[in-house]
Amino acid sequence: MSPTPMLIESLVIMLIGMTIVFSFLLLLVGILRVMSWAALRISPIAIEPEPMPSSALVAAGGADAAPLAVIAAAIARYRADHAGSRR
Amino acid sequence: MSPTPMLIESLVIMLIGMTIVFSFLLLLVGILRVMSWAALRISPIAIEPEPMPSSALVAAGGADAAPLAVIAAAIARYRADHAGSRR
Amino acid sequence: MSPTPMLIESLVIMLIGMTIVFSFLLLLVGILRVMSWAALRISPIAIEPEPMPSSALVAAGGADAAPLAVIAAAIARYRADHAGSRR
Amino acid sequence: MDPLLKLWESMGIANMDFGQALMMAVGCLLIYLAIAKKFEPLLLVPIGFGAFLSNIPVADIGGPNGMTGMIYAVGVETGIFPLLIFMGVGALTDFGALIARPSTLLLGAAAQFGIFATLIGAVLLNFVPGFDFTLQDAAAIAIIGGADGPTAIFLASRLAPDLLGAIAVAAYSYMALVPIIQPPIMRALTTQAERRVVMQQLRPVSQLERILFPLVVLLLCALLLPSAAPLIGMLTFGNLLRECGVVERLSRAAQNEIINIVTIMLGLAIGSKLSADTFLSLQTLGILVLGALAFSIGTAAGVIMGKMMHRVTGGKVNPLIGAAGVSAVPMSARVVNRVGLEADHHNFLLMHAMGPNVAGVIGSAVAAGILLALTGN
Amino acid sequence: MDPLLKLWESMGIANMDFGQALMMAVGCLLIYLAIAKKFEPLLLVPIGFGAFLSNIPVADIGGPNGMTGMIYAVGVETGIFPLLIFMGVGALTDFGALIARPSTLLLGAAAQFGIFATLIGAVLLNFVPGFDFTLQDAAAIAIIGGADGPTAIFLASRLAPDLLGAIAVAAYSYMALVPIIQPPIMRALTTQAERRVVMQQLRPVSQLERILFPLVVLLLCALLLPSAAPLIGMLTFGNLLRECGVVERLSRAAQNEIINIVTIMLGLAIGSKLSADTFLSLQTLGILVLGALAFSIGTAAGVIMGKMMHRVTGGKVNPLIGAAGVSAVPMSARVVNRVGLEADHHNFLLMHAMGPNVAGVIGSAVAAGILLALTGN
Amino acid sequence: MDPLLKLWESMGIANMDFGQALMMAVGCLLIYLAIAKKFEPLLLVPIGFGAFLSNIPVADIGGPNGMTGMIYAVGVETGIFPLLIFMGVGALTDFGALIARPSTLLLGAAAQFGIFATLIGAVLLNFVPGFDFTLQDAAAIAIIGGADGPTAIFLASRLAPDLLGAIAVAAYSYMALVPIIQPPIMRALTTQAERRVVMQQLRPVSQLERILFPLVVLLLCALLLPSAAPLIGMLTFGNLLRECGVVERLSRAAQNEIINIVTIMLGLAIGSKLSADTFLSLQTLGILVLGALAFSIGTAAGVIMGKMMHRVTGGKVNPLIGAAGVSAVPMSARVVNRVGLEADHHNFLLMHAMGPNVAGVIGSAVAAGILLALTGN
Ligand code: NA
Ligand code: NA
Ligand code: NA
Repeated sequence: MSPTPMLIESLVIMLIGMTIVFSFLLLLVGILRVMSWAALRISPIAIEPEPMPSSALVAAGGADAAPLAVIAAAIARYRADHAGSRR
Repeated sequence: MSPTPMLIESLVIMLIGMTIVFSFLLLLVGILRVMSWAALRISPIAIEPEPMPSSALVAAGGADAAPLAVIAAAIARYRADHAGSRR
Repeated sequence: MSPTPMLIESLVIMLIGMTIVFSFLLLLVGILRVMSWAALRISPIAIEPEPMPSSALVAAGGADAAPLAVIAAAIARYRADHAGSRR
Repeated sequence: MDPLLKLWESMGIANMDFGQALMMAVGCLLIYLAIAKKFEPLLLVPIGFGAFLSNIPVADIGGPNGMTGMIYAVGVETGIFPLLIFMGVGALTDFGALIARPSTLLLGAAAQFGIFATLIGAVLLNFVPGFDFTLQDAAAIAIIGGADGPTAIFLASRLAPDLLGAIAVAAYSYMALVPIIQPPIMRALTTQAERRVVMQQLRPVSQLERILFPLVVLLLCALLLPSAAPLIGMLTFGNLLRECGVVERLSRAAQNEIINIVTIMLGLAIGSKLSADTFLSLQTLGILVLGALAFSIGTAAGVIMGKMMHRVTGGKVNPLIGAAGVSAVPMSARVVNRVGLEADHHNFLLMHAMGPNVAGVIGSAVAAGILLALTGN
Repeated sequence: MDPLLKLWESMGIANMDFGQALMMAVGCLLIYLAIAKKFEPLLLVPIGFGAFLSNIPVADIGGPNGMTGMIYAVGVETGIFPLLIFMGVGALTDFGALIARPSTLLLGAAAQFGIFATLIGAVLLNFVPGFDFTLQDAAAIAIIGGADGPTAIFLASRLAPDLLGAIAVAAYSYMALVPIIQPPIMRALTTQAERRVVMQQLRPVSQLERILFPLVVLLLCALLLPSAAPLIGMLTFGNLLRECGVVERLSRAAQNEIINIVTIMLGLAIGSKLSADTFLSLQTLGILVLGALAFSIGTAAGVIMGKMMHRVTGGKVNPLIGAAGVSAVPMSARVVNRVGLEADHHNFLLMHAMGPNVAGVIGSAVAAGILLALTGN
Repeated sequence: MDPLLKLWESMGIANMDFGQALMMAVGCLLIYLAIAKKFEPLLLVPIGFGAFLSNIPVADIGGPNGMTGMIYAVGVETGIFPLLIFMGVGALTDFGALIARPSTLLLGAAAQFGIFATLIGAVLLNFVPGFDFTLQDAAAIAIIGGADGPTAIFLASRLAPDLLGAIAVAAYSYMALVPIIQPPIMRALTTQAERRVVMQQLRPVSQLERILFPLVVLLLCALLLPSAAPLIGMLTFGNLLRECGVVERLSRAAQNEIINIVTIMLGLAIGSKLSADTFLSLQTLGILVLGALAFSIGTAAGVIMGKMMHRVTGGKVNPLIGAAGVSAVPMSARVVNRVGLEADHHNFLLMHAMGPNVAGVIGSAVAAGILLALTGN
């Protein structure tokens, strides 16, 4: 394909693409709200009621080894620290 | 195949099948008896002489997550509990 | 191939083979010396300065289960024992 | 506009047919049963999810170039996945109770009657208009009565791949329903006195016996029924890894890494066989009915054999343990224990039911071998 | 002498061309960056080593009969490896912050602008002599802006396998450079007051919500954008395993065994695509420039959307968290936290940045689906 | 009756030939040696079981559609399995002792004489009627002298797949017999005074050296001997994962999950090559004799080189450590230690023998590369 029509096509893709991404995620926002509303009606008391404050978690940092595991670990640790009274 | 001869064939399979299953397992009963007799002659004192009484194991229950692992775990726990004096 | 020329060929392979093996590993000896010299200039204080004496390690023995793991385990244990003061 | 049309044509809602929507709902139902009702979640969560994924329109994830379709081709069509799971089952299973009391093998044998009776049942269904099972189909359906997931999947993948999805779902569902299906049958067929029988303690079993056991079983299988050799072979291999005491690493790998990884893959792959045209049919209904029949008949046959052993041994055997012969390890052994406790609060039958329970695993692998030898091509 | 000649002809130095030597150096450079600079070592150590191995002369390890070449064919060409990694990502990711505040999905949406702007950029590069990207190439390059390794690899393997090596290297390198690329952009686009905004604590999330979340996301994807279904499907499958609470074994397998094993294999396989003729070209330079552009634009778009949400909510949203929308989990969330702490030493934004961060993962999977639907054949 | 006949024809006893029965017995013997005599059980239990399974009549488990046959095709024919094991070996091996004293590489070089002497031996056997080894066969047999399982399997699968079963069995058996084969040779070739030499403590090794080591070894291999690159490449890759300190997850996967899973599969697959027609032959007897020869000559060559280094260094080197050059990690290092302790109860040579021991692994991978380059096609 020659560059110019390709440029037009890519502009169209950008337009459509961003529209779809936003529509999709906006729709998801709505659906998640409905889902949460329904879920909390079905099982009103949260099973894992940890509040997630802006807190000490950060010290965990250290940009390294297992990026994804870090979140998991940090949250797990956080839950463990704060869950004692409940579980 | 039309249903009727198939029915006859399946009846035959049932007959043969149950016969084989029973023969196979009956033979296995005999062979296991011989095997145990021989094994106990070769190494007369059982290496893992835990008796398996009808006991406390059951509390372990709770029909869940890893069905097969449960047996393994239950037995392992049982052995661990009762093995202290020997190992 | 008939045995005799094959014998000659295998003798040649032996000659070349042992020459290459020795050349390769001799070269490696030299390169490793240079590498170590350079590495110790770059990071002069060894990060893991455990001396490796001819010591108690041996009791670990018992020619079994996981041959390769044994070295790993033995060395790990050794390091663990001797590293307390440093790490 | 061209790309917009292209996009619309690529959308799910523009392409979804009713069957796909229904199958996605079936997938969700399986996930629901697995999570909320604890229906064999290790298999039914991946199967349900696989069904959902494979029925997404356009994506064709279950097709020959889709992910679950490719996993199916590599792992299920070849039979490798169920065999690896069976190896894990062997590595997780303690056959001690069976070695200590080999006669319980007969209970495991009797319970296989459920399989062969269901075979007849499936063939009889052909007289009903709308059903047209081949003998292979009937054999694959019958194996549900073995109450043993990997065996059912292995046999179905060999004899009736199209029915694999429905058969796997039925097998695992009924295994989960064992605590509901079995007790009434057990109570109906036994007297209160029989259910109260306290059994003798099992003798200890030496390590040598434990090591020889898998080899002996495999040898017998090799001599008499080679068609069962892949199944029995992997079961006994796993068990040998477990018991030989010198390959702890491998035993752990079989019990954990391998069985877990393969379970995920197997579940997704089975999901790819849950398509509307094969699952949403009268056949599936027939399979579900026959599956319930199979479990019930197997349970009854086991209990009746238990009653016979009760008589022959002069009352030493509690007939309830016969119900554990259907396998469904360890669910049915727990059911036996529970029903036993109802009759006598101090009578723990769990260890005694373990013998017939693991005997049932061997029994249905043997039955699978017979069906394969007699109906396979 | 014959064997000596045969040996000489089989030697590396007798066969090495300049490109191979350079690519082996590139492999070493990647390993150096991974180890010394902690550039995403989990991927870049295997990729770098794979590049070294695959460029060894004579051995042809990256060829169709070589090890890394075969692993590529089995795992990357089929798309299975990136999908399995995505399953692991799902099993490792806690979507709680997103469920608690769904509006952060919009930040994840805005940041995908980096992808589509880069698409234009790649097409524009074609006006420069020496560049000749197809639309598929451009789309595969654009996805670097998604800042999400498995998604980039999956899309590149579908649309532009030849560029896969360069794209994977660029994607992981820029993900590692997020702490350097993002802060100046974030500071330039926000005021001190905006950066000081303290956000409200997140509400607790129930287990039911956590279980429904993956199913809801997948359902929406199935209905609207089936081309994203493999990616979204495996992500949500992993997450369901994690959250459903009844398949602990499988969840651990997805989070550990599977993701670790596949990461090793995937890295080696990608290395096989780092050959001199495709990597040592003007194209790669273009890809690297475009990648930096993509990350920068994505960050800016996220922050600007953050500013809009700041205004609309009357100052409740700290615009910095928009930068986390590019994903690069969890690096960019940490960067947000750090920049936030610069402005106010008591303002921890990490948990708040987690929402847009994981939203970015979904966002770029959606974007990948769109690119696949519109440019794939 | 038709089905009865069909069943009888499908029975093992109706189809078993004498060779199969004998090979099943061989399988049992291997399992016995592995369990009772601790003969490398991690490999010999699966190999023995695989041999048993693959020789079950009718089932054809070792055939192209059988389980072990398919595993062989996927994992051994492609060379992937031995390479993955070698990666695990690299991840499990500490090369520190070698880095601290590189001169011990010469001991590892000398011990490879066992390989090349055996090559001559195998060719000489062709003068005995009944033997007809090709040069490829001879090379594959010779590698037994490398005392290194994965290397032997890799080379045999390339050069002489038919002999693979016998070669693997011989290699692992003799590795298990090292404590019996080596001591008499070591005692015969050394004086009591030599055996009493106390060696100097090894210097500490920095992490940087540990990280550079695998890269340096691979670079040299790439330049000089690319045919050894797959083996050396995976060994050094595993070692880099271990030492680089930033990919702990991957290092653990290589040391545990991958090596364990692959060991099970590899063992079963090798078993599929233990069929009567190839194993129950004069050739196998020849291979066993040559294997013993290979180990003995390798040991002697190592010890003699040790004596030379003893002299050159003015008595600083204990010649016994030369015996560890055959590799057989870590068995031969332990044997050295034991023989050393016999001479002086306070002289622990284990750490000193580790250098030549791991040097032997590299040495035989190099030798394998040479054989592949000179005899492969
Ligand atoms: Na059963
Ligand atoms: Na993203
Ligand atoms: Na060696």
